[in-house]
Amino acid sequence: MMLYLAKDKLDVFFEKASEKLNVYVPVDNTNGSAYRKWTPGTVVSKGLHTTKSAKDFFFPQTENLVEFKMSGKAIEIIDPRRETEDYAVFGVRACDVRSFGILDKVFLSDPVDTYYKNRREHGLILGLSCGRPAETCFCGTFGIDAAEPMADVDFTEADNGYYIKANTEKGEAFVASLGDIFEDRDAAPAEEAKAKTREVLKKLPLSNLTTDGFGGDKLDELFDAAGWADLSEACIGCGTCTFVCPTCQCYDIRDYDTGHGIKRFRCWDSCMFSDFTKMAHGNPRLTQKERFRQRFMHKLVYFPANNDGEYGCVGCGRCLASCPISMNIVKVMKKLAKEDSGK
Amino acid sequence: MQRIGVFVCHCGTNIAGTVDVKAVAEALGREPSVVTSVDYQYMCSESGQNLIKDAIRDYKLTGVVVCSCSPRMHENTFRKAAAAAGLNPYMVEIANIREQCSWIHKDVAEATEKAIILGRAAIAKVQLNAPLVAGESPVIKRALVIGGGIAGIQTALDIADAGFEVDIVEKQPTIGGKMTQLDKTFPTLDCAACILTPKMVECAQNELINIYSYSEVDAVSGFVGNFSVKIRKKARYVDETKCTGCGLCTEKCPQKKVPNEFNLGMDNRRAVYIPFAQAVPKVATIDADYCTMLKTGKCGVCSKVCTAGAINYKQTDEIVERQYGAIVVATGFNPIKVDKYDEYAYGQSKDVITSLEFERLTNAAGPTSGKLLRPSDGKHPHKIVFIQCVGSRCTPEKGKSYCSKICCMYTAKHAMLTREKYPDTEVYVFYIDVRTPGKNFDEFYRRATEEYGVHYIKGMVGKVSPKADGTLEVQASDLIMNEQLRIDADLVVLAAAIEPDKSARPLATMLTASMDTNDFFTEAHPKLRPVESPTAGIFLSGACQGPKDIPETVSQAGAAAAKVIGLLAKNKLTCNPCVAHSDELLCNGCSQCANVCPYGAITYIEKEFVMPDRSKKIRRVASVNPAVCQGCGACTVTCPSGAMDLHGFSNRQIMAEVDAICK
Amino acid sequence: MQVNEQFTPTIVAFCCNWCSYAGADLSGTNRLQYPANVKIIRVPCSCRVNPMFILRAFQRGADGVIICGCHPGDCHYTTGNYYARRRTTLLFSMLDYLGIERNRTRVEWVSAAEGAKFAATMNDFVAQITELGPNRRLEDLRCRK
Amino acid sequence: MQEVMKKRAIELLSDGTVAKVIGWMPGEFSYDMTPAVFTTAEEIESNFVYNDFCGANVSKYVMREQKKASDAKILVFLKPCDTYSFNQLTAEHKIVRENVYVIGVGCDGMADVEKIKAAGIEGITGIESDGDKFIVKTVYGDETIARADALAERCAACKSKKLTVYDEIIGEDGEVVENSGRFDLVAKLEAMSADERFEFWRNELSRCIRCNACRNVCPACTCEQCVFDNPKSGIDQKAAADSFEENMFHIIRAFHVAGRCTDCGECSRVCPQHIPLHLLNRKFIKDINELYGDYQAGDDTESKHPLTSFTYDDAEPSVIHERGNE
Repeated sequence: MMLYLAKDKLDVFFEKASEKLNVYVPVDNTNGSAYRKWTPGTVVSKGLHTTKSAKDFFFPQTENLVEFKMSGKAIEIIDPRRETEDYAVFGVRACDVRSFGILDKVFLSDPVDTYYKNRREHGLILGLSCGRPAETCFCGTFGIDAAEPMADVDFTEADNGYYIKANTEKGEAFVASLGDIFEDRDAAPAEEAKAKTREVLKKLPLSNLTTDGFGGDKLDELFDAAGWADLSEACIGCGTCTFVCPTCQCYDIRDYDTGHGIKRFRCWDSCMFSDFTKMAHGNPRLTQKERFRQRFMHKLVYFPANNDGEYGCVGCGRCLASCPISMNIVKVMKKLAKEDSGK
Repeated sequence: MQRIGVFVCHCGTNIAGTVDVKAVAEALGREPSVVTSVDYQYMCSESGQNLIKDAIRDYKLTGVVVCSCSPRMHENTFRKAAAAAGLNPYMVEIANIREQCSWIHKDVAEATEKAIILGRAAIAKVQLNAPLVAGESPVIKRALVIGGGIAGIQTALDIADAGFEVDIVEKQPTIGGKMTQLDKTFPTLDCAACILTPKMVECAQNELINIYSYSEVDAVSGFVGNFSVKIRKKARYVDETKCTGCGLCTEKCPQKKVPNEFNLGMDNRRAVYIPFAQAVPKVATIDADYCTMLKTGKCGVCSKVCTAGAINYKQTDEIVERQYGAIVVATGFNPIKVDKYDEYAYGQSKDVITSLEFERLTNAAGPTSGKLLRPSDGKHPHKIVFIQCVGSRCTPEKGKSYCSKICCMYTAKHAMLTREKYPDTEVYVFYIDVRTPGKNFDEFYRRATEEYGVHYIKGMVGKVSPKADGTLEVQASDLIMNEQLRIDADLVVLAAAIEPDKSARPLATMLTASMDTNDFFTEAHPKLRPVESPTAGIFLSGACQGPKDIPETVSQAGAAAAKVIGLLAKNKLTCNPCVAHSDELLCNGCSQCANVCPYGAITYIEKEFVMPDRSKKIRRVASVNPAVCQGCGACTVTCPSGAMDLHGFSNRQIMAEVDAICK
Repeated sequence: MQVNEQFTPTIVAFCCNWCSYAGADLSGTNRLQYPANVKIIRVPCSCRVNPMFILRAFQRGADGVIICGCHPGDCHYTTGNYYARRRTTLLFSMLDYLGIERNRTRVEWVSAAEGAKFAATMNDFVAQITELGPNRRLEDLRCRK
Repeated sequence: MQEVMKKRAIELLSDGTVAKVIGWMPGEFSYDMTPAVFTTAEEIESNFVYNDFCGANVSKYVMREQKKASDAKILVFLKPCDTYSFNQLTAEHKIVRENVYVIGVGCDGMADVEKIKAAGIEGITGIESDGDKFIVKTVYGDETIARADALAERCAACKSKKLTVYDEIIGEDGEVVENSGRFDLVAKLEAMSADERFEFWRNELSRCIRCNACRNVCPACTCEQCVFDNPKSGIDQKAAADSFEENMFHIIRAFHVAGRCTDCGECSRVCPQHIPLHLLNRKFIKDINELYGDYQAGDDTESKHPLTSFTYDDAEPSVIHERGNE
């Protein structure tokens, strides 16, 4: 038996939940979708993905860290952090759910990033299993089951409603707190839906992609691979792939002079940018080839090397869909793997 | 970290009367990097400047902010003071808290607050100032005088007298200008020609003076010390070098019906002509608009009679390009057209004339050989009415808002001469005010009324109506007697307002010299720099700057010459260091900046650079010639990458000012 | 938006050194008043005004920006104001297109002799901006006090 | 057409006319072509592709290749709209024309997979062109879409099918398209109230993530270092930390390319957030055409663009304040 919520009750669910915390849902916009705070009347997107990933919730694109207020020659230091309210994010797909675990490995390991931790602790993830994955999806490559997001609470669409499963204590408490809006139903339709999804996943063009040839121990072979030059040839050095990526976690810290003080903020940075890691003497990565290589080496080699073999990619496919010149991690993996096997 | 000193000037009570200068000094003293902030009575005074100099030494200042009058007034003073104390003069910024603060605000709190903000903006700017070193450019030791009237002649003579070459460009076939048309001059009543023609001859004879008559300025480029001017020598169809000025052609020319502009169209001349007997150069000119030979190819009389063989029907305009260190504008004036004043019936009756026409009617070389005769019937007029301020001191729709300055005096002269020569003639002068501020001027006017019995009537003429009997009925009001008058006059003379010559406006554009709303050239300072244009190297002589009589014109002409001599006496000029410069590492060589540069100061060079991947590559980058650049900044905005920036007004400096003002 | 009765706008005036700055000085010499919230920045020529400066002013809290230069044809540098005229026209049009109140910006040609025009222009512009109310569409919230 | 192009490329490489070829190579799917530089006949034989999804404007890659140390002659295939960019780059001395062999490729518009996806077609495994329609194979079954409906936005309002620069042509050269309708959306926005326009642009620009794709792909953005990347410029921004910065970046970028933008539409094509950035550039183009006379950047390599020229009787800035909708 599973908890079930009829589709027409979804708004009731959001309304009830909104009484306890802020609820964010994916909402359609021009040719895409993005998370918005739910208010009565909000229409939830039916799309597969939000254009940007859900990482903003814990690691926003810009965030003030500290402020300095100047008055003449006097300087006052202000901590801009406010009490974070509890919130829930609805509609997170399995790939994005996995990405939070990857981000946790970066931000919650010592030294703990308190800004991230604060947001993480107040957030509740409501996963949504995929029904119609896209050709760009390759989450299976990283062992992710698109049918089982494994969020705090998972929603599976079936039988004109949602089957609900809490995976964590936090999730259970949340479900329990909403009381009687769910009904108990036989879980069979949910399992059927998941099975159907898994069938589709097998048919996807990238279903055969594997991480063979990559991993923490492949640094020497891959770093000097010949393929990088051709792969990076067309790269225009924008930050699209990094900014839509659910796992990219690099940031820059900058000071903004407001005229009467300084706001020190951090913002996402991209290893694809020519000024990334630029130091007094210049940039250690001289050309786009090195910058391009860095991004993929990080995801496929350095990250697993430092994190028990876990890759820094979840196969969400966003970068495949949005790269201006259609270069992406899949093309990189295939070309390098081919090169490797050709040796 | 900069060490900035702030100096707040009281300017007596000019600033301190409305701005709490102590509060300003105190507030600015609290700004970051300000190490001293004081106020003082007169910063521009010697002791004020010493205060700045001492502070530069005592506090080891790296920047100075003076809160005082407009930088247009004393920026140089304070820069020099800083330089004297060993600080780069371009590390000084002025906050204009007089013209743009204390003088326009009444509320002390408001003005004080504004003065503090303006001070902060100057501090913000000076923080980003960089020491600048002025370059040098050579001076071409030749001057150009545009206009060959009495102003241009006097300026040219004075410059030549100091040993410098001068070229005069005159659009008429002869130099001499308006003064050649005058009969007598006030207040001494000496003959205009008698005092002018010797000067004209002197010009012709002076080896250092070169006259381009019947010529116009076509284009001007360059800058102070190094102007390049294209002069168009209009085709006069007479070879100047051959013509002896015998005048035979002008007698034999069969085309006799050409209105004679020298006599304002009151008689005719031939198609080939010499404007008047004393013309300089005394060379004939063929008027292409009337010459039968040039129009139809059939005639050639002048060519046949010319023994010198000077006639050349195939002559074309010739462009001469010459370089000059300084340019003097002496384009003079013209009386306005009075046709539009219907009430004065100028267009309706031949006996309504302008003062300049009157001048010709009394001139021995004029159409009547100096006999005062009515243009309509050639009879002697017995009653003459002079009307003052025709088009002067008017509403803008009607005429000129200014006083034309010379009319009161020449009308007194006309009235007096008439009464002297023709005691049987009654003379009436209608005026708004009689203005006689000049040496012996008021005495002159009083002689007219007291000795010569000229009837001066304060009041304006309402209407002049030609009557059937040939007289002109003048209706007017006498404001003093408070009565309406009707006078049947034989002749009415209008004192038309004067305006700058029409050629002045396009010339100003070529010279990039500014003009006022009336098209008079603007002086660099109305009191302290009256003969200089704000554009360096351009000087003003005579009525092109404003209405002037002859004595005033001549003294201003001399003053302009003195300024030119001062400039030409220098071998080198210090350049303005506030010029554009290109950051070669940022420049991508797109050429947009060169496209907007009005001086052609930007060129491109091929230069080898180390690329980000450490390879070497030759790149095309912009390079600014600092001696040619005048610092307008057009290029800086055109440059998308910000490679092009302006010393003294950099992007960062201006944004710092914006920030300081807006915060 | 409710217009605050007490609202005194911040106004930045970019004035070219040769005409409009001198015109502003003349306005002072003649003691012609205009509100103290107009602050003048001296630039060599109206063509020195980069659109970045205008946006920067709005970012930092200006409510109106006015650019004053020599009358067309009178530019000290011959052609500067012609370029300024095109640039500002296109920039203002773009701001308008983005829905930013078009009347927050203005270009006025003021000669060195037009002290009275300078004062009148400033009085008029201040009145116009006061009526428009504070700039909210093109400000940077971080710069707010 | 692809085969003709390949043949010519191989010929020109083989006879030494050129040493490099700029074109496109296939991707993972049937719609994700990547611009590529080829140096051997074998590469071209196996990897050169040209089809309905080669929308990327490769003119800027010519500049990039010429920046490299080698001065080897390059063959580039340019679609009509790419030729305008190529000319503009040549005019600005970014391309040495003599070192390039241009083959103009006639074009009837490129397809955009975003349009196909927006039509609700998911899980695309293959696309086949079939006359005036595409047959799209998906994991969920076959679908068809009319070619017109799959055409990229910019191609639907194509300004010109004319090849403005070429050494030879493959396919058909076309004409400048009169009444392309490319300003219709701009006019529609102009007709809105200021509040509506503000709302529209806030909604669009607020999505900007400052990935710089629009800038980096733009053939008019050729600065050595962008002002927004240069800490010395005083206006550098890494992220749109405030809505002002979104406005600032896009206004200044559009202004910097005003008069030089050929309206190739790459900015909107690459925007991952689907912001209609071309509407900013087109606004400038429309204004320029209306105020200063028709001007098409990249028509030739000689003329001064409208922001570096003027006439004595240009419109006063007050025209903005005086016209229609506030």
